[in-house]
Amino acid sequence: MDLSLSDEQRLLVETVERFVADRYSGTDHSDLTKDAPFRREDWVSLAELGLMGLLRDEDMGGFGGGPIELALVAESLGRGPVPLPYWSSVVLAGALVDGQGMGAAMLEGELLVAPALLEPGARYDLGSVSTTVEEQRISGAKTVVPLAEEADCFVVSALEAGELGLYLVGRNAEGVSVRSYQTQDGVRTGEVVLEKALIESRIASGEEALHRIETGADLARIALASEAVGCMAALSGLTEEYLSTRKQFGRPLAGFQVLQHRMVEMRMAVEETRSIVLVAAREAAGSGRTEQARAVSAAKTKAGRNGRHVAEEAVQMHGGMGMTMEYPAGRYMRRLMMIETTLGDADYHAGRFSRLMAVPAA
Amino acid sequence: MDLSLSDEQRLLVETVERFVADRYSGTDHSDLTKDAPFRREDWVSLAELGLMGLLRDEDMGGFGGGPIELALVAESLGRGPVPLPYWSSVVLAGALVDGQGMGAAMLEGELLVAPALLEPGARYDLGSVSTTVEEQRISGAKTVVPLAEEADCFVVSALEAGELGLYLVGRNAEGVSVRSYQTQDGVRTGEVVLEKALIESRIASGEEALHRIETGADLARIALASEAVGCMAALSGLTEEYLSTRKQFGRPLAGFQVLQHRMVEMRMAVEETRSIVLVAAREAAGSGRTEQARAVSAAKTKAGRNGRHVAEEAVQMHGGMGMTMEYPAGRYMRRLMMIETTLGDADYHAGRFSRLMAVPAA
Amino acid sequence: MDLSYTPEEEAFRAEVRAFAIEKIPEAIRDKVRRGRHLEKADFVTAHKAFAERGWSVPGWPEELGGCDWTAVQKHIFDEELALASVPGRIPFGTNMAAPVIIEFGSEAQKERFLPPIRSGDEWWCQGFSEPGAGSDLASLTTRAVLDGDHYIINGQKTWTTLAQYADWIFCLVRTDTEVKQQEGISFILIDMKTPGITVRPIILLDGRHEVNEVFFEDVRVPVENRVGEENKGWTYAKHLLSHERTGIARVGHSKHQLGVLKQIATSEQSEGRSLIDDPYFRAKIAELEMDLMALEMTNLRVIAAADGPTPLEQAGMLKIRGTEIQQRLTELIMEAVGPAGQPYQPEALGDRWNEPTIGPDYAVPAAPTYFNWRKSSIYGGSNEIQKTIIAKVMLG
Amino acid sequence: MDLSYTPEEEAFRAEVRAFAIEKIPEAIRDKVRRGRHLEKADFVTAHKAFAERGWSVPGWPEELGGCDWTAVQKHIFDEELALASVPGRIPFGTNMAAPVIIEFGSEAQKERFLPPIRSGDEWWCQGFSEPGAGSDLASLTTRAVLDGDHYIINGQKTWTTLAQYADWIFCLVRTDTEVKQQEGISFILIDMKTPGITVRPIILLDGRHEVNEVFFEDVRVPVENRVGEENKGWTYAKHLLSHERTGIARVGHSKHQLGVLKQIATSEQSEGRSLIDDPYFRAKIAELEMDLMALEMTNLRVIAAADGPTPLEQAGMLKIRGTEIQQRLTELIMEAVGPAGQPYQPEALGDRWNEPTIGPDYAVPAAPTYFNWRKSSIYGGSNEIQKTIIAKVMLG
Repeated sequence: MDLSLSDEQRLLVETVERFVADRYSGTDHSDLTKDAPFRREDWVSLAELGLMGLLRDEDMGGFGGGPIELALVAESLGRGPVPLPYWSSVVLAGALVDGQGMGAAMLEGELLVAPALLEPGARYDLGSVSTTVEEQRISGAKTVVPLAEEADCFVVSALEAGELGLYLVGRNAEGVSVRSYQTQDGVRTGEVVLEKALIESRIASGEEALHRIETGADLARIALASEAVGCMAALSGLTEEYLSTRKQFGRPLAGFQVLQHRMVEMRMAVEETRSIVLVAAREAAGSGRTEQARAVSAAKTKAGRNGRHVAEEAVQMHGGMGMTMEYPAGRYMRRLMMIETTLGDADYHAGRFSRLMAVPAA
Repeated sequence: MDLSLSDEQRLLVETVERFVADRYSGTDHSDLTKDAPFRREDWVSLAELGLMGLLRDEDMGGFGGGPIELALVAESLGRGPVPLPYWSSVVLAGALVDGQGMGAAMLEGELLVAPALLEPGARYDLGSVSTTVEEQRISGAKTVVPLAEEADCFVVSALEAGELGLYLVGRNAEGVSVRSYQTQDGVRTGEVVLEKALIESRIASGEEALHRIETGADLARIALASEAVGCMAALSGLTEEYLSTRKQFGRPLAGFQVLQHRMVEMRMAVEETRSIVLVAAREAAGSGRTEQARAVSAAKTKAGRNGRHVAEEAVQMHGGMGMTMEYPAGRYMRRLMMIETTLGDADYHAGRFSRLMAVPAA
Repeated sequence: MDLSYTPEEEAFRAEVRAFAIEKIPEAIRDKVRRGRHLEKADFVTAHKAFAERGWSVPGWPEELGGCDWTAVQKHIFDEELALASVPGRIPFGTNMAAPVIIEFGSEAQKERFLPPIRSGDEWWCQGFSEPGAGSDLASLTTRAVLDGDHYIINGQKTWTTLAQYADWIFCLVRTDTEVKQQEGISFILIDMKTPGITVRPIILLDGRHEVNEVFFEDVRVPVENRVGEENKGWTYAKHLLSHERTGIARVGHSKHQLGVLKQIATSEQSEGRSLIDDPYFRAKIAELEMDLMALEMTNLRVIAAADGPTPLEQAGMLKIRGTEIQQRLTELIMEAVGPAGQPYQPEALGDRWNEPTIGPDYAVPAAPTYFNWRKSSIYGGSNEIQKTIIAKVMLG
Repeated sequence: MDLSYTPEEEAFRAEVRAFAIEKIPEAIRDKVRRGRHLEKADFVTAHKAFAERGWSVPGWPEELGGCDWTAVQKHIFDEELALASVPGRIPFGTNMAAPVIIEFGSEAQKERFLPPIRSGDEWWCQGFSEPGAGSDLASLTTRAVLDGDHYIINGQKTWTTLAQYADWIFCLVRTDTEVKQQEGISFILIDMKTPGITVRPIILLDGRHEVNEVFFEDVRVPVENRVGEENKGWTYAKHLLSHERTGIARVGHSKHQLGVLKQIATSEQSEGRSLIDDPYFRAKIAELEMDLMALEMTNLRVIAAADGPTPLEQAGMLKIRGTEIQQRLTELIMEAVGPAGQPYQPEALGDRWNEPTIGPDYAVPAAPTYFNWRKSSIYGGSNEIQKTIIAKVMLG
């Protein structure tokens, strides 16, 4: 076991941190009162840094990274926060379309793929699918699809003759309509309606489709949980800085013991979440499906519970300042809440963990 | 609505408080390293104060009180704490044997009745009964029966030809054996084994037996929850006093802001629990069974959760001192933990509340 | 002790309920029910309905238009209005400016200011907080310098709720810089139309314009607009804090929101059943309902025990538990709507929106309300400050 | 970063496991498994088995009998022993007295004291705490006055764990009252058989005799029993605090107890099914298991990042989360046994008890263990003190 970063990992982190600092620090990209445009050039920049192929083998032109590298990258993105759905159009999309010959174009950032799995009313259940395929035409509705408007194509889950499958559908295909909006954290997202839209191809079906959805979603959850760690670390740092500089009743707020202890608890929550994300990354790299799913759910649960705790404490300790759109604390809070409601919230994953938990024979 | 105590209620509280102060303050009755004898004279004193007939009508020689008076008395007993199972041999027993002509003897403290309802392995389910009656003889086992050794007779739940009934069984009847011990808080208690013991009489059967058990247990739960309030109030007071007098790093512990805020939270927990007990007492005095059961479960849940919180905080803030048998904080903690595991713990009652909760039609 | 409502109290409850349903327009109550934003006109319409019924200023002395109600009646009044989705009453005029004017103001001030507050014809806002002061109110630096029969005021107030609607602002200003902080403060009423006043919006993290910065640049205010004595303003402000606190726990509002939560949890489907039938989520609602049941009784105990000003530490407890429960409600509602809460739909929260919402109607306000209500444990003396005050009272 | 164990580490794990099972008597491990009280002989037997294997003092320098293990190996060692129900090792000699003697003691002291600590032939206890000092250790008042080549010691120590078994005690005593608190303290080793020493039991709230008061009345201790320089004792004591902290999070012990909890929850029946199948209780276990998974990784991150003394603030975090999880385990075990935890059965917790227990065997230690473990967040620097220390490091 070796817990220190390799030179390659360190370089990766520094690269992403520099990108985030250059492009996203101090900007008001998540000011909800302005409409957030999607900047394709940022997406291309991510590609230029090699982040599109992070999990792809080196001989396929990728970085050859695994879940640990994914966690490192996502945490750095979280510190922005960066309103690009890396978890969706890179991590999940990559797992869904693996081996479809779309690799090169995705790697360059030229082809933007949006997974469209969740359906309205399904809550967090990706298996609840009523979109159907008949004679190469797909019909149904998908909800909260990141970059729906901006993507070049969708990967859509649907039933064909009762069997689950994954289908590629062009954004501009006839019968595809998108209602676009920004989410509470300023990420471009949309509702997708498919009315007898012509599919481009079937990617997978049956067990294989299910497997891609499950493992892809679990990788994406690691990215989301680690992004949450980045948000939490940033909030913890902001709060420490604020309390150290801001005076009340003639002394710095950081001098008040109650706030000191609560800051310590925030910091502990950050470290705890970072640890459980590493556990999930370790399991995702090696163990069986049950162990993977269990550890990923533990990470997503902790990210949800601790994320809310840290966000609420940060805003509270900032006082009125934390309540404003202008001050960055709110951005992280909004991002954390959207992470929480993506691919299963804390209760959903606590339930999954609980079902998969090892128990003695009765 | 009138939230101030009547003169009669105030007198009642003062009477019990005086009894508790005279008999139980400063004594080490709950020192577990000594064996706690049951003092029948204390029981008789309770009777002399009129507390045996608290809930009995005045024309039956009782006090004519209701659930609110019960809560007031029990809170004062909790402040002792008093190692007499008032909830059991007065409140529950009284409800079970109501109208059986045993009133006068119980009122005087001459007849000590121990309800024996719970069976080993049944956890908190009083309806899980496998004790049986056949030809006037009763066989089975009952667990954690307060004053089993000291009682004159038991009220036992049992099945006769498949129907639930309540039966009076003499303590000294042939076939009755008791294994006596003290509980973690120093209350004399025992395991009761019945082997073809002759019953004295059948008190009730079927719906009527069930009704007596349910309403009796709910009244007893109000007593227990209110006793918990007394324990919590005492702990809160002890802690405030200790922190105000004890110095560390050159100033009173009460000067540390973290401890101040935690003391405030303790006090709030006490007030919250007192309030919910009053809600339960109000409902028990008037509403339908569902409302009663729901409010009683809310009170028992809160008593359990807040009781543990207050006890743990009190011990923690006392430091090493709170960990000793000698110092009173531990007594209240032990009593609170036994209250928690009597007639359903917080989870049990949260579950019952949840099932009975009013919800909109789907 | 008798914990049940008397027949008279039940009759009063019915009267309030009937008033709410008949006199407050359904369109307004529907907005409240659906968590939509209210406009100035909505608040004014509701206020005028109360004024017509003689119920717009129940806490005032009877001779000035108040109601001779018991504490329990006030509790019933608040609860019934909340349950009927009547908008919360804006307190700045009726419950903040007016009590100080009534207690410490001149006869001329009473005649000039009280009637339009009662009738709803003038809107007030509060000028206490300043940038950088936080809970340390007394460190304020807005200066008022006497110049003949006017004060010249320079400085800045912040977190001023709904200043964009206000006709008047009551301010704490510094009239003496040579003495102890608390001793150089005066209480002044300022016409918002006076030249030199600029109101700048602060956007909160839900994207909404609710609070403001208010700048004063050589603003001339007649000396007769000072309430009471010069440099006694801190005393008057403290009077405010101990005044009328019946509603501080906001029990009625939380009951209303608990109903909203249950309704949403009944509509939402999870794993093939209603979310409210998921034992884990249902348990969370149950624990919250128990908290609220206890809070309601604590509130009754506090307000009914002392028919008069509420002891500071008890008011603090009600504030703390009240806001904890309010915030918990916003959390559970956000959890209940799940991913449907992600789309940001500010237009759909507003007044003139007739298009279909993205996702269910009830999901629209979930996240913004959660974000917005974080303020409740910060303003009006943060919950931390409340605890410190309670500790001081407890430990003497 | 590579988070999986190497084949060498796995081999070491197997070796430790085999040792535990083969060399530590099953009777002793059975007591640990069943939450029974251990006697002095049990600890000594276990220690001697370790000593024979060369594993009794892994943290010491190799030339004195320590093991040249990596931090990960130490973690594996602790974990496997705990999972095999091997009794926790009493730290007072090996991990507290010895490191100070090794670092600051004379050659004569090393020769005299280290071998019997390593072998388990001498039992040590700690004389730091005094009545009324709490976490403010430096306020100690036990006096040592030089009288020729002896110190005359008067005063009192308290919370002295297992002093009733001890051959030696290491004490902080005041040798100079004229200087700043921390500067007048010396570190002295005292033979418990010296005349003038009285040990009085303190009974903890579970009814158990585990800690003591130790009184010193004109106790004569040879000057050569002072470690290092006079008045430098505080420095040596601080060295102790930063030493060997691999085991501070007690991950292995908590894993063991999690297994106990699950076993009990599987045995207990609730509403017609195993308690572990009750979704609500199962969820509580699940949350705790997640906490523990995270703690284990944090522990690895901390100990492996720095092969050497652990930074104070990280040690503090491990202590806080470690004790929170340990205490939570005792809570859930108490909840799991339910009413069966009510009977107080001290005899059944002891050594020579052959009668059947009241209720299931596993219920006997539930409540006493809960009560007893409240201490874990108090001793060794309370969790409050830990947070204050961490805050100081964090905020500079």
